[in-house]
Amino acid sequence: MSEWPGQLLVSVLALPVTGAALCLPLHRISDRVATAWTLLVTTVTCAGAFMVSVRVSHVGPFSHHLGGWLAPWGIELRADQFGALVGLAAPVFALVVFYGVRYSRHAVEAARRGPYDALLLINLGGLLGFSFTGDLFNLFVFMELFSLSAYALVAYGKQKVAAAASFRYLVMGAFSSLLVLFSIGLLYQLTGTLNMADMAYRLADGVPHRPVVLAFGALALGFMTKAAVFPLHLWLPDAHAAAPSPVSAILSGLVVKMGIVGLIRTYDIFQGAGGVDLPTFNMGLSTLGAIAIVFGAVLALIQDDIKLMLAYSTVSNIGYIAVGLGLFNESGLTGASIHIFNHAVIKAALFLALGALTFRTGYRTVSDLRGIGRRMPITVGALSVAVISVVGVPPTAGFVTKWYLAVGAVAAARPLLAATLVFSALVMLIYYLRIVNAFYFRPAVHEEVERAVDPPLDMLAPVVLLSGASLALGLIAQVPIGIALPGVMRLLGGG
Amino acid sequence: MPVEVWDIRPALAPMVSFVCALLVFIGGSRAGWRRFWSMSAALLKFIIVASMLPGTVGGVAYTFRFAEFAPGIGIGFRADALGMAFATVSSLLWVVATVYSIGYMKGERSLGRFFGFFALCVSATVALALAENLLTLFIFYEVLTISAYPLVVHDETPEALRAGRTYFTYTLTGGGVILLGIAMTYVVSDGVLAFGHNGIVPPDTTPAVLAILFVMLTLGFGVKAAIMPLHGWLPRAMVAPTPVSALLHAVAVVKAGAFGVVRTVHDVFGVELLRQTWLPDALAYLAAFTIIAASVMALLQDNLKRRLAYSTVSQLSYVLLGIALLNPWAAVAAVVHIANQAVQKVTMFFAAGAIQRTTGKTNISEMSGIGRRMPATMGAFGVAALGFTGMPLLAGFISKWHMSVGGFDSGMWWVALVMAASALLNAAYWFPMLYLAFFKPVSEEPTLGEARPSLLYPTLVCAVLVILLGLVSDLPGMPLSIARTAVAQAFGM
Amino acid sequence: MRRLATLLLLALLAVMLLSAVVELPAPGSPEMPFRSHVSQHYLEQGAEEVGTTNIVKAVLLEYRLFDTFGEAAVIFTALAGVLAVLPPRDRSGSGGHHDRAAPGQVTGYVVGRTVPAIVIFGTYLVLSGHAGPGGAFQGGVILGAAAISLSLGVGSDHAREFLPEHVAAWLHGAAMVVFLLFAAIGPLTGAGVFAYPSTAALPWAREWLMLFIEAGIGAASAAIIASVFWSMEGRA
Amino acid sequence: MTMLLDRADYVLAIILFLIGLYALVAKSNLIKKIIGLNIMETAVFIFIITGGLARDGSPPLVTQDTTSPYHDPVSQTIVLVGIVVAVSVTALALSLVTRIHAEHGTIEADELRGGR
Repeated sequence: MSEWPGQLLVSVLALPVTGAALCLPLHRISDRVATAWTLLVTTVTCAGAFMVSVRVSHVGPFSHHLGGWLAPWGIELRADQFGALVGLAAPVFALVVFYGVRYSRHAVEAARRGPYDALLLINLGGLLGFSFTGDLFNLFVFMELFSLSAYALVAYGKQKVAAAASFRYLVMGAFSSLLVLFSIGLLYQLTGTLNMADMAYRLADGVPHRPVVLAFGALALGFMTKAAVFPLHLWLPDAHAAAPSPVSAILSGLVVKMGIVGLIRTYDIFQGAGGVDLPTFNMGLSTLGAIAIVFGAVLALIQDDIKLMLAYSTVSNIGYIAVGLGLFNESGLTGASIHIFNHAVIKAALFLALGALTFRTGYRTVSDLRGIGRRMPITVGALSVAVISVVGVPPTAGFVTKWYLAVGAVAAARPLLAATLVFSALVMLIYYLRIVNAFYFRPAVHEEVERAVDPPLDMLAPVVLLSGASLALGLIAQVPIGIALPGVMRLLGGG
Repeated sequence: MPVEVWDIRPALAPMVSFVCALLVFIGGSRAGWRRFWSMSAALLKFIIVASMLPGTVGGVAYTFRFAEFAPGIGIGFRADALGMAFATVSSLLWVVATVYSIGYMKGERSLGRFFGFFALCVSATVALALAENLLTLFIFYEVLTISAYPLVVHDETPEALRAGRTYFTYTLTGGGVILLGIAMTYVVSDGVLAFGHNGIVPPDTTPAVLAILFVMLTLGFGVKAAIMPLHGWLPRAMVAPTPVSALLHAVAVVKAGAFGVVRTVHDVFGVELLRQTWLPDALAYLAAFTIIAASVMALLQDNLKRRLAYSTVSQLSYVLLGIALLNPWAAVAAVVHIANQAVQKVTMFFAAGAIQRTTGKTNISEMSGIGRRMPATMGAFGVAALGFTGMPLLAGFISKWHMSVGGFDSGMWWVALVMAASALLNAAYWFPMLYLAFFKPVSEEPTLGEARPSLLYPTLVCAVLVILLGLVSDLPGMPLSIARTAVAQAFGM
Repeated sequence: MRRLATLLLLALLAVMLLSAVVELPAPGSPEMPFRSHVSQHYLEQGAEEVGTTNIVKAVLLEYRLFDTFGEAAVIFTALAGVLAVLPPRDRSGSGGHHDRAAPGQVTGYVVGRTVPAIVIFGTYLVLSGHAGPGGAFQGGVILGAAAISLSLGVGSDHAREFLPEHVAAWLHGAAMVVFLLFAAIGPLTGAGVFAYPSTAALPWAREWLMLFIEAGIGAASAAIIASVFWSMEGRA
Repeated sequence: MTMLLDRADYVLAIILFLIGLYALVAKSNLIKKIIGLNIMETAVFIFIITGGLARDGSPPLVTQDTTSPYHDPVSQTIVLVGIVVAVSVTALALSLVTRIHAEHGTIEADELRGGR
């Protein structure tokens, strides 16, 4: 019998996935009971995941061998620093679910509410399982859990495009999953193991090169698609814009980040493998990231639909993370890994705040929502703070990322990259200003806007907490950095 | 070298106005609440800052670090002489400006927002003045940029929104350049960003890197300091309400830029390191050019606030010129001019605002005879204008005198010529206006009399300050004495 | 033009894949690296450690049980997704499927005679998996197929009488509930979450638990397959 | 060439994969896209399964009397799970197509994009 942290780790993964099964029958009995159950499971799971992260930050990574089978024979769960960053973001998920209770009553018809709760819980379980497993195939299974649930959740969108967007997302997602599965099969044939650490160890001594490169390519490409790294982002804007706001918050905040976590795992596996030219890959990745930053920013600023704008901003922000990974030095990797967490907080705040505006007025474009700032001061205030954070103005969480990436780019002697990072954020800010201007300094054009008031507390509190966190995390950035840094050092081969 | 003393006051000072901003945001729709918190925070903050003065002049640096922003870089505050020179002025003028804006803004809408961001601006200004390292300075520099925006666009007219956009484009681009410069500094200095009087940049940096760094940092800060040709946003930002213009032009925003350049030269590079390069000379020429060119531009303006804006552009470059000469005398002039220009310019803006509120006039050509109608207001205006021309016994003289001596001392005789030319130009654009105001007949409109007390008294207080800064500026605790301490520390004397 | 570009891309991909594959050992050759690692251990020790002769089953239900758990969750997710996309219609209404051609009598006769056999076979597969070929998912799918053929043969209104909706709602989650109970049993017997009780303490428990899990997965798979069919049927 | 002939199973898998990819990319009909996806999935399963086969091997049902090598159990496990995943994805995809058809009256990607 292993230690309690290991037991906690398994429970955290098993609880939401098994708990989801009860959502369907419970909803047949009573909406209220089912909602309470969903909230309970989410809260306990997120608290557990948070505790796992706290433990990682205090005593370092730890493993749990499921069923008592030691590492290469059985499945090893492993909470490392990058998983811990996702665990740290688990409370974001919980807040989104709390917010979603009223929102889904409003936006989802009764017959579809049971699956909605179930899919959310499975998504949570998938995200955590993906982040906390040390076994490559187990990682694939959990990847399918969060992917499938994400495709289906997109279909909850009100607009007619939702199903088509969901389908496109599904096709791209299934294709990338297939690449990952192919790579897993190949890697298994090459190494005879599915455990990632064992795999890395066995890849380090002479196996044929070209298949290793192929396996690397397929795995990296698969995860890059999941992460929507330019130009593999095509599925993202429609899917994230079509989904209901709480779902968009989870998709943009957490689900795309899994691709990034997957890329970090890829680095771990192929660190010492012969034939894989990581520096060239990194160069390419950072270049793609830089293009994504500019591209995402430019497309974001021509949108009138704020959700599309936020979706393109996610493309841009994934670009930031890609640049950080591609720089592959201490500052760059630190910036990239803390942005996994920071962006989750910020983007969730943005989507939830926007969702609250839509909830009250029914509108979601900049021009329709003019003058809303006076009517819903707290919501729009929170939105403004998150806007400032997402473009990286000090002293917000977004600034911390930008700072680390800029230092990383300068340290890697790539000043052009640094300039791209800094200035595209400015372009974004100027155009985000459009939103703020329209909300605060323009007269309202719709009667619904005139009549709107801040949403009730159960929706408002998550918005305010998240946007407050996106501000506070700029000042207490050492928390995520402290967690990420040992992991970054490990990736760099220093410990 | 100053003695470091652990003390919470440097952090407390910005915190006071930050808390005030929060309180005003929460309950700002009620006038009494708004007034009470704004006034008491302004006073409390001034008391806190002033209480640190004796120690600072005596060579103590109060230091306080709290949040570790990231491993190795804390958000830290440190009240040394240079920082205190700026912090004292801004916190004192906040008291005066608060009284003035309560009077000026009476009856306007969105006042909660106005006073909240006003307090936030001052909070950021004092925080950046007392910043202990380059990153903290930058963080609050950007906070200032952002929180000044709602003030610029306060009127919500399309013109104001355009001005706000211009303001943001300029200042945020400058901020981006600074950020890159700081990142580069961080890499070059191997992770050190805390200000030290020998500079952060190590002496063995290659000249090319040194040049890039210097250009990035000075030009980045130079945007807010409105160094030509980066000054375009400032005259346009004139659409803001007058107390905001006073704040923007005299105390907070533009001074933050000038202050940033001073910090860059003294505490990032260090005087010794820069002496071996051509970089400060280039900055000096640019500053001298700005002093003259902006004065010429000011001559061409009829709108009073625009003329004041160009005058500001010109005056700010005094600070840059003084610091770029790398001479103790000129450096004293630069630091003391932060205070002198602030007080003089605030006086003029207050007077201009009082005229606008009382008579509705904004153009100089319409102001004939206004001095007879509002003698006290225009008198205060006149004192400040005389100060700018460098009249002895007034604040501006102190700056010009030290600057000229510094120019001769470092073998740059042209500095004195620039000073003289600037004095003449100042006279050329203020004296005709004073003549118009006092000696031309009153226009035919009915006489209205002086501005209301809440506008008049702050203006008069500022005018008195202009005189005091000219007479007793070297008393301990007054700007000149602080500047001397700061310069002595920077030059290792 | 677009077709040409696609073909070119595919050709490029083909070259890349082929060039990588030729460096792999030929399939079936004994020098494949994986033969000497984890799977060798399973084949040599598995029967003894786990107590089943079907090593695939040993891997699924023992060494990599957590994957099987995830797998069961995946099909449950698929069901939840289908229900989310196509919410069940109100069946009390008159619309229904009456517009569809009624199944022929011959079909009905054949289905009526074969479905019981299919059900028996499916159940056998679910329950026999741990010792021989077979398994819960396969068996469950066959049971689901029985439900589908019944629907096609005699109409789904009749078919659904065998699996009323409130029963189906619980059966869908059966696998998950079984796993939840399994996860809870572990700590009670001192083995930890998601672990079988040690063979020494409860020699019979392992085998029964495996059966229990298989039954849960089988029932859930069958119910899910049938429900997915029913919710899509007659829609487009 | 013999290199390829020895690996005919792999080559077959690759060809199948490319056929599936072609359908996925070039076909406008959403159902055909799903079929393409399924073909690709099958290709990957074939690749993994054949990689795990032993020459003249027997299924991994351990009995005392066989001397031949066993086929690899882990590859089979991977594929078993993979099939379940593939079925789930297909089910969801088909339900989405059903809904798209109900809402838009077409399942051609080209028309969907044009008519948006």
